[in-house]
Amino acid sequence: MADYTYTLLIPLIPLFVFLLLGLTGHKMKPLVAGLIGSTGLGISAILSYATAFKYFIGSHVAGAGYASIKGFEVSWLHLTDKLTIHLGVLIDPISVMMLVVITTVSLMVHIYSIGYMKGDPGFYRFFSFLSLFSFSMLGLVLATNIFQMYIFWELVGVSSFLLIGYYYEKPSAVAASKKAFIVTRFADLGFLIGILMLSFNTGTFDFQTLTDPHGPAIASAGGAAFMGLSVLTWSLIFIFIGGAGKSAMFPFHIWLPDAMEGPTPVSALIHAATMVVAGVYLVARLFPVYALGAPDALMVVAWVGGFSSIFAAVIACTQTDIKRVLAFSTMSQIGYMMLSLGVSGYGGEEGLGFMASNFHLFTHAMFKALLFLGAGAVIHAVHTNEIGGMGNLRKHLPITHITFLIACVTIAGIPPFSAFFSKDEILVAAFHSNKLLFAIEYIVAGLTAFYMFRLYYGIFWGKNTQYHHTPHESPLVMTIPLMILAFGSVFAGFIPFHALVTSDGLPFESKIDWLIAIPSVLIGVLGIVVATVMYKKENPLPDKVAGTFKHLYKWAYHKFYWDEIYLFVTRKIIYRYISEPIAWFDRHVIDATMNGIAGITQYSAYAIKGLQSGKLQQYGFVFVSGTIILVLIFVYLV
Amino acid sequence: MAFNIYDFTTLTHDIHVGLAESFSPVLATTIEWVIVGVVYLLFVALFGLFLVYAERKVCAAFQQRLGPTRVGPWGLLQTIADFIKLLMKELIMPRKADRFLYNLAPFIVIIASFLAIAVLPFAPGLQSLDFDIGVFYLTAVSSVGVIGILLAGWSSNNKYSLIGAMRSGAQILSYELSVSLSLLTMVVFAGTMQFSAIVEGQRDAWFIFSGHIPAVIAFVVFLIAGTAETNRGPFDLAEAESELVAGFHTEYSGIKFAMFFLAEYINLFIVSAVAATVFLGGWMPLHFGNFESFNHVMDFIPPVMWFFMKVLGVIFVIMWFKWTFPRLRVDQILTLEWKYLLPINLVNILLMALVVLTKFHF
Amino acid sequence: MLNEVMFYLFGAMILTFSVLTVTTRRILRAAVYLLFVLISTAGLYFSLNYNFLAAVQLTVYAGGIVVLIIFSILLTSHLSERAVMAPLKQSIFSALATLAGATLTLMTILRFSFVPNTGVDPQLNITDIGNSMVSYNRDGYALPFEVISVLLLAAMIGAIVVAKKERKLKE
Amino acid sequence: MIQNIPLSYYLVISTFMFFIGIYGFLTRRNLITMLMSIELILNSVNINFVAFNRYLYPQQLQGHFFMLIVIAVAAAEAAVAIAIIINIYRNFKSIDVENVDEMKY
Repeated sequence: MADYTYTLLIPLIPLFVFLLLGLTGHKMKPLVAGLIGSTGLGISAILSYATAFKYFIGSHVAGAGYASIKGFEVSWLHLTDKLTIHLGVLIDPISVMMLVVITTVSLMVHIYSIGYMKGDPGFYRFFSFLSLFSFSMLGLVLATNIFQMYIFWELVGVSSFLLIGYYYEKPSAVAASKKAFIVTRFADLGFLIGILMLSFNTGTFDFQTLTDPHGPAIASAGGAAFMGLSVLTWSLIFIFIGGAGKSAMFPFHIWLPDAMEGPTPVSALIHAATMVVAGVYLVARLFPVYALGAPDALMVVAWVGGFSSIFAAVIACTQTDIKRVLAFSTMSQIGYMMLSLGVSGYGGEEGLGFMASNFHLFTHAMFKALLFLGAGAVIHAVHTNEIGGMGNLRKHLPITHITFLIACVTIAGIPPFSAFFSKDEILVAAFHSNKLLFAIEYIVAGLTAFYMFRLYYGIFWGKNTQYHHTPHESPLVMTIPLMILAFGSVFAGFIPFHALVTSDGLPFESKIDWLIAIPSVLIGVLGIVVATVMYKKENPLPDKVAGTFKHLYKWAYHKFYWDEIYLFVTRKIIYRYISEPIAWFDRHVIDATMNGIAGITQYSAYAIKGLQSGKLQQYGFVFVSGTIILVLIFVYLV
Repeated sequence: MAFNIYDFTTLTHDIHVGLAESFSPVLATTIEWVIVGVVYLLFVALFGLFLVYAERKVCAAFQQRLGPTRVGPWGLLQTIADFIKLLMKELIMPRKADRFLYNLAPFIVIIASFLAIAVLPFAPGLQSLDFDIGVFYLTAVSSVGVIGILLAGWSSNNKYSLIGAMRSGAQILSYELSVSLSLLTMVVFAGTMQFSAIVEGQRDAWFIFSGHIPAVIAFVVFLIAGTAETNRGPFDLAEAESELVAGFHTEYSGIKFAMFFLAEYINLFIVSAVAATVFLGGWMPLHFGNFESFNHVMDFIPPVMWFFMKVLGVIFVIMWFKWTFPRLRVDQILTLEWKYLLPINLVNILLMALVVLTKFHF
Repeated sequence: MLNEVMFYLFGAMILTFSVLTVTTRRILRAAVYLLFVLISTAGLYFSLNYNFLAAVQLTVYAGGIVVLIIFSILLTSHLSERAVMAPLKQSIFSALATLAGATLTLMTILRFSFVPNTGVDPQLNITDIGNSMVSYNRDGYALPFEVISVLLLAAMIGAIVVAKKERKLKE
Repeated sequence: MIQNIPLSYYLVISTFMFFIGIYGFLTRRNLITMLMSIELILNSVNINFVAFNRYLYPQQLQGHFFMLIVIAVAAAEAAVAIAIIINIYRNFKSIDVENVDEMKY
């Protein structure tokens, strides 16, 4: 078995960079800080590629499965003999794949940020936060046990809080960061409960033990504990709540659109490729337990994913802020991945969904990061987020235009671009499992193509908008990452994922099912055509359509009023009927007791303060006489 | 023992035994005390007179004058005549002075000096107190003397006296530090605080030779600080005639003035004697390593002679200071002590400790 | 015999001058009486054959603290000043409390018969004291010695800081 | 040589000295004389230490070192107290303890 101890460096280098920049960054020139951050992440990326090469190709014996290896492990908290918390590095197909995804996207974002954040006063702060985030995310995917994962899970939450609230002078950014933090924390509570239930039930935190098909976790699957579901099922559902919170699944999605207040590279990093797929990764990490031990929990995953994907796709069609469109698109795509995991079985061909989900995760990271960075380039050029303020930019931003188009075509699922392959696998998996979900995904595929091209035409075609100053192409440091990612988006689909990342580590054969693929492509093309008709030239058609479906449009535009529902529940119900009585009790009973004690003390102090006359000799006299009396009492009388 | 014939140990022992045999123990001890007291008193009075004469002569020599010549041969009886005149003068008491303290002050000063003399070894057997803490005792009792000066200045009800006393007090307190520290340096070297043991330790070589660099530094510091301790020029601003009339003893006359006057010369003697004992071998003769014949010749000079030769030599040096250097200002005096002598001394102690530890001495 | 004479002499001096210290109305005289008390105490130590302690008593108390006190008296009061005595009531009450305390203590002391260890006549030499002062063994006092050094340094700096005249701004 | 004088004599002397010091502390109005009373008190304690050391444990040094420590503390206390007194004199133009009662309630 190969030695993977050096993988420890992959998360530690960003940590070191974070400390370096955080402590000494204010003395550096901005460019130096940016270069240090990018270099650190670059080294991590190279190490990740080396690891991936060594794991998948270098040390692999043909025909055998990919084993799960602990590259490094140390006992961190030895609480009791039975309760010991380890820290370590786990190397297996999905973690290696995630390493590649995270370091690649993060590196691109670092390089891009050097151009995008130029002139910002908090330049070094931004890069140190980016490094902290990369560290947390890498630590999360490399976790050997669920507790370590939880630690890094929270670290990811903190660093995303810092990054979303980066423009802390802006009240909306502060509100968005708080919202993201609170919502995900709320979901993490479910995760924690799930961890406690699962570990109490199985007696271990360790992933290898948990996911062992013959291990204690799966053996404990039987029985019904509550509402007809077993303890294992409940614990997995709770864990999934945590994953849903981070991955912005319905109903915890409300933080995602607001989180677009952060700088655009942050959106690309956090909300496209890394943090939001943590939920997917979590489910994938525990997939054997889900698949073998709790199919009911897996059904929950599938339906939540499916509903989220169509829900988000409908909203995305109506939004006008380009980053919000992309945010809902992300949510929709992650719904895809969740659904794919949910319909998958364990082992061999059955595990097609698992493979497809990870495949889609991989390709999605590429094209969604590309879309976000492209959107960032556009925003950089025109200084607005609204589609209404753009138009006809293709002449001004040629490189951005081409790369953005590639990404749009990719996400629409047109062959031979990468998403075609991954999406096709998902559809196949859904087809074999649940026809209703399959139908939903068809519709979503069409909607996706439609809203992406609506966005594309809105930005690069359409009306001739007058700009204050002529938009110009971004500097090379921003366009090069776009080109690299575009390259990835185009060709990532040819990676033989079914031979590399599978549910049980063994490769299986998979080929494109044209009966499913061709209709999906047609639907995608249909979406593109509709969008072309409606948005390529300025015409009244969109308004007419919106008028026809007035109510639906209004609902979708307001995101189906979910924010308002949350506000209603918290303000009108929780505040009024729970918090306010508690506050009243606190103020009028607890505080009053304390105030009463203080008042009594004060009163008695006023009463006896005359004794403190400031006359030294009086004190001395009292002291001496008191001592004499005490001596008299204790020596002679007692 | 080559200088047995000059050893007073047998003499003092015989007296002690004789007294003890003829009287009861208490009476014998009392008589011994009286004898010792009278001897010291006589010695101090005579030596004081001699020092006054010597100072006048030395001063005259430095100023290319003749000094006293008329009374007695070479003016030898001049100071005696002066002394008799002083004794016969009227005792003046300032009005509103604190009578008790005014009378007490000269006694405190002179008693402190007498207490200090008691531990000095004049010759083998000529030492009344041989404590194992001799050096420490000497600094302890000599530190009491300053109180007398302060009392004298205060109780005279005269602003010049008060200013003189304050200056003198500040000066003596400060320089006491340097005196003690330079003595401590030599204690580190000698390994004992007993004066007889210190003298005994210099049988082969005086400490100023065997302790080389740190000992020489300590000796110089001791001479400077000792001069200041005795309120002598150039550190005599406590009684600077041009500013303060006569300092703390402005209002004193007759025998009380004589006491202060005498105490000053006793202190001069004490400082010189301590310097001679601690640095220059006390009553030990000068010996040079292996020059047997030279050493033998030296042994023929009696220890008492050696002691007084050394003491007078040091006294001459201190008088030399007085008539050579101009008087210092009060801030200069304090600066010299706290900014130069004290740090030098502290470093010097470390140096000496290093020398002792590495046995880098003769 | 001689020792007894010395003891009673010193004891009488201590008591007399102690009383004088707290009753005289001239402040500087009080300081001088205090000096006599302290010197008598040193004499007591000499007669107990504790020369080192006596010398310490002389150096620190007589040469240090009393000089300091006299200096401060010289700075703060004038020859003709007479100390204000406490009101009669205060004096009486204080005297009563003190007498009660003294009686109580004396009763306690005199009821207990101490058995002196007369078998040994200690030949203390200064080397032993010095060695145990810097020794860190069971009977060593290196730690208290260091602590006291630090305390003295702190007190010295504190005294300088407190007594320093604040520089007034030039108008 | 110590047989003729009982230990309690020393204790009697120190007791008187102690309470004379306390009387002085309670009645003297001048801060410096109060300080002197405190010195009396400390000195009486020292006599006790030394006497106990000499009579009861003549071969040990505890009493010695306690006395040395008390003396060092007394010196430190005197230095700081006099610094404070001089400062008080500077501010109040008096060192009468009755005038220094600004710190009351």
